Amino acid sequence: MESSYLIEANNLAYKINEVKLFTNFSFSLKAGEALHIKGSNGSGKSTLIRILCGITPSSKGKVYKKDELVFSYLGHKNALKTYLSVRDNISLLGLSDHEGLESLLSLLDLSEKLDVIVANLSFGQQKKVALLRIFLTGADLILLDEPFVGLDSNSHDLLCKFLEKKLHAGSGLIYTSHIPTGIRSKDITLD
Amino acid sequence: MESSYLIEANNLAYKINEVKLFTNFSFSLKAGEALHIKGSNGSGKSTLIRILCGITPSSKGKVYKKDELVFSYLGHKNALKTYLSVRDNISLLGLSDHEGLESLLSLLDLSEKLDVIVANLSFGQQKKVALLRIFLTGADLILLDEPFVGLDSNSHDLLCKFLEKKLHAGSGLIYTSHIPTGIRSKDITLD
Amino acid sequence: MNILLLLKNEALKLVKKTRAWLGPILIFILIMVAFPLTIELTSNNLSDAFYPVLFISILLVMMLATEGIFLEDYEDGTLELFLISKKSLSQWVFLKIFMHWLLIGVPISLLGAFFNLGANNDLSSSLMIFPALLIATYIFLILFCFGNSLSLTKGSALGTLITLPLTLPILVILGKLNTAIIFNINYFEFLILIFGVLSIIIFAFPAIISRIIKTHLE
Amino acid sequence: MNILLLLKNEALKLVKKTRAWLGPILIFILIMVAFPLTIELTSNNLSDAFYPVLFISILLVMMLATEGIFLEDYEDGTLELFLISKKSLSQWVFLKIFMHWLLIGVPISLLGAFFNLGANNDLSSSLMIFPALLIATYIFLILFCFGNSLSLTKGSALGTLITLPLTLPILVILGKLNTAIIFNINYFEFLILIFGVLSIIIFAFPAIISRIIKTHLE
Amino acid sequence: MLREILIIVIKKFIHQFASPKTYFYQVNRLYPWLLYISISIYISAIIWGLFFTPKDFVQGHSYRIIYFHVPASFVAQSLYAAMAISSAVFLIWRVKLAAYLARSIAPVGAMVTFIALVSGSIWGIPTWGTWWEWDARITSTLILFIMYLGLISLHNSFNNFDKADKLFSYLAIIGFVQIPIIKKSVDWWSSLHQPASITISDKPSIDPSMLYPLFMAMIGFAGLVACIVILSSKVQIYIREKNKNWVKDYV
Ligand code: HEM
Ligand SMILES: Nc1ncnc2c1ncn2[C@@H]1O[C@H](COP(=O)(O)OP(=O)(O)OP(=O)(O)O)[C@@H](O)[C@H]1O
Ligand SMILES: Nc1ncnc2c1ncn2[C@@H]1O[C@H](COP(=O)(O)OP(=O)(O)OP(=O)(O)O)[C@@H](O)[C@H]1O
Ligand SMILES: [Mg+2]
Ligand SMILES: [Mg+2]
Repeated sequence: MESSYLIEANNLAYKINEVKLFTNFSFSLKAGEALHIKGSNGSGKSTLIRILCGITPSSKGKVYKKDELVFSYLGHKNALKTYLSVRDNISLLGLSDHEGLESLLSLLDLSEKLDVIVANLSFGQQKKVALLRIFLTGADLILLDEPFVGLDSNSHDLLCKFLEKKLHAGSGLIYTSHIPTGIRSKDITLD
Repeated sequence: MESSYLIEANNLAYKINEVKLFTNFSFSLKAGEALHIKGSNGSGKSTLIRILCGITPSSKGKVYKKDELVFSYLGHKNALKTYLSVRDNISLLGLSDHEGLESLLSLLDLSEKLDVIVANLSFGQQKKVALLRIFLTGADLILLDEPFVGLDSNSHDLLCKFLEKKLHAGSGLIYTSHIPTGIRSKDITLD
Repeated sequence: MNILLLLKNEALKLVKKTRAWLGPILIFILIMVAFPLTIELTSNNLSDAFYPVLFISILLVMMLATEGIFLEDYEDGTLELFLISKKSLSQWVFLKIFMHWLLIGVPISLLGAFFNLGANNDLSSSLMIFPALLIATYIFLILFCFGNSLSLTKGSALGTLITLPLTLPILVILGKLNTAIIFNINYFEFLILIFGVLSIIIFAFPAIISRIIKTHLE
Repeated sequence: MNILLLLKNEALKLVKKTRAWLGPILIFILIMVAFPLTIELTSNNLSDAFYPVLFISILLVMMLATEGIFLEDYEDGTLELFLISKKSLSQWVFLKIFMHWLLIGVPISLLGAFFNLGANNDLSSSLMIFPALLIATYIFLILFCFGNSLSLTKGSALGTLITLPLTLPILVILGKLNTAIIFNINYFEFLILIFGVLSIIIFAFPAIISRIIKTHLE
Repeated sequence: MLREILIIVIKKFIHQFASPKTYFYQVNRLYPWLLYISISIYISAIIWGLFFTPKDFVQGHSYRIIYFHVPASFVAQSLYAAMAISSAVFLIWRVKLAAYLARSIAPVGAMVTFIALVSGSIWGIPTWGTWWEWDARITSTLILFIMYLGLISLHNSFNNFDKADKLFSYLAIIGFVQIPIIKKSVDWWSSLHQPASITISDKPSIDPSMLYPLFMAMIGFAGLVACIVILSSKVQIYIREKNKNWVKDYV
């Protein structure tokens, strides 16, 4: 049945100025499954994720999503306003009243940084704030582009655990990473 | 003898708004040695490196450098002009006539990207361009803040090899990384 | 609820980024204060030059206020998130422009009317110029947003080049309105004219701008 | 050699970033083209308002040209690299300002003289205003750079607020100079006055600015 | 059912007709005819106008620049209209050819507008005693010129042609508002420039001896400009489709 899939891609291809980046990319993802997109630098992983999100149109092929699929996405850019405090950045998405906020903050070691402006956080802390916002948004499908970049081993493990919990709960996950993650997932490699 | 050291730090401490980030940090580095600064996110690794560079002044303690020490530094920011082409970015440092350029470019898989503006490169490719500029500058001491972030395994190995060659040739190296690198180095951990 | 959150967000971003908010207002004050200094004058000259300077500086300040209005959200990835969230982009554009008008356009219109009082010592003309400025600032904001969306990643020089032809007719109408105020004729005719322009573009342009932004994100 | 590379770099960055280079020039043209339209004119009014508008817009355009002049290098990490390289920061600031003057100040002075020809149809006053504009643009650039360095990370609103009081005396002198040109008296006196101001600040300010920038980087 | 078939047929037809290849070959056949006819019309109009019409009562011989100025001013605006229509066609029906056409009209439009400005300026010296005046029609013509430049630089600043075409089209359509403004500027604002109803001489309407050659000149000029547009569109098609086989074959 079609509808058991969260997302399905058929023969995707992407050209930029008539130069092919990738061709014939197909996959399908059920609830509870994870997909790890691998590939060398510049092979088109980020582009592919953006196509799956519907931001960039593909040159060929189609992406089918389940009806009313709620998904969240974090790319290389954190989408944080560096001149605002962590609190403000969270409330920009209307998440400041979320009940899980407190505990997540202390898990990620950010409790004391709530009123610090993001520009004054360290590289890894900024990434963690961005991830925190993803954690707080309930989504059926999570798309993450190199989420492990800059995280210390502690936060790395936390992120893995969180993602696995989400997978158990029936979300889908698509991510890229150059380093091993420890999440059980289907692999696919762009060359 | 003092002078056999490239760089030496004595009891460095750094406070921000009267909150201690680290205290009593001492080390010394001879030619051919590498120092790996470890620590969790926000522990002050980047701050420390900036203190060693002389950009940020330390709250206490002192950094001694060998006379006429030439050093190069790459932080979390790539110091690339994204609106300029790779070629222009290299020539900004006066390095476009460097004889090693061609071979390094092809090693890093960037030969075809020479006239692409940096904004159109992938995350890892941008990092590689920034590293390329470090490779081209001859320096006695190299300070790198998480240089392995976003690199695929191929480029990771290349970077390691390059750094080891430099160490053999008598340069010093100070770097931070959350992932294992494979470079033989002294470790030091900030908490 | 959703709209309220969007409005609150835009207000928060604008206010916290004083460069974007207080900057244009300060610059406007600077111009209005500085320009009499450049004229060695009888106050007659001064009020002659007042309206051109007022209109031009309003044009400029609105340009400044919208400089990079979409760029920040484009560069830090916020726009992509927004696109994904299935909210209406054109609604967001509308609210963003509206917020800019409220926080920059309105104060500047007030200040403009106030400075008019200073230059011409005439309350009735201030009362007449005020609504015209309110409308004009909104129109300029919309037009510059249009230019900025087109030249999103290519810098505001291009945006200016593009928007310039579109703003001039409005300036011409303002010039007419100025005469109308001075000679106390036809004032409402011109006011209704710019109001008509505004009411056409106020909803049409956000829709167009949102399509343009989508094209950029591709 | 080193200086040449620095100069070349600044020129490259400025020219490639059309927003920073062509933008201010275009905006200047826009103002000078647009302002006659706002006056219902007899050409007499037009030349009355011409000088104030010219000076104000030069002030503004120089402000625009220096907006974020150090911010980009600060944010992308170039400034840190520069600091490490042991080159003289104040030399770099000097060259940067000089390049901005050459690529923006000079064209705008030329255009100003040209528009003066259009508005007043008088070659000799154009020839007189040209050197004054050359000097004034340089002074404004230096002053705005000073303000921008102070408010480096805090946005240009603060920078404007700081610089504003410093620019006013120059504007006043320009106003005097304008009268001097019209009545053909004392012209050289005022020219020498602003030249004197320039020759004091041209080297002093880059040194001050470079110290301020270092403080920001800490 | 029938309607759907009809739509499909029409779409096929449009597609066929709007293929750059068909356009290219059709236009190649048309081009020489258009060129020679326009040249002969324009030249005879000029000969008629310059040598066989009387000197103007007020302006003397200087008015004869009209055979240059008025066609150029008129065509400058018409080209913009054509460009805007092409853009709309592209945005609505995604006809690539329309985007190529719009893009190729822009530089020609800029050129013709420039001619209108220069000829007007030259004409202004003997008549108004100044080569430039900030009057509404002149300024709006200058704006038209800037608009063309803006469109060209907008398109050039993207190396992704798809994006460039879309953005170009949005701007071209919005920018169309200025055409009525230019047209009506003389009526709406008191102005130095000739309003449409009043002629150069003091007579209430233009003298037929001037009108007919002027008319011919306009047609001839328009034809010549159309030829340039055709050339320019061929260049555009070459740039975009140089990887396609038929272009390679043709070259
Ligand atoms: C730079 C200066 C000038 C510019 C930009 C300019 C522009 C224009 C434009 C846009 C038109 C309208 C064409 C149309 O819609 O069909 C026009 C028409 C015309 N212009 Fe000019 N013009 C300039 C100077 C002059 C001068 C100096 C004269 C003569 C004294 C002149 C005489 C005319 C005449 C007779 C027409 C035809 C009017 C009509 O029947 O519509 N123009 N010009
Ligand atoms: N406008 C453009 N012009 C030329 N090349 C482009 C353009 N835009 C993107 N590219 C190329 O397309 C590729 C896009 O790569 P993408 O960002 O998807 O890579 P990635 O697999 O995510 O790499 P990384 O692991 O480094 O993040 C890069 O090789 C880039 O150079
Ligand atoms: N102005 C400031 N106000 C408050 N805290 C600050 C300020 N500037 C820096 N900090 C804090 O100082 C620390 C600096 O961390 P630094 O960037 O050196 O960390 P790091 O070890 O490099 O971390 P990462 O591994 O994430 O890169 C952070 O905890 C940050 O929150
Ligand atoms: Mg990527
Ligand atoms: Mg760090």
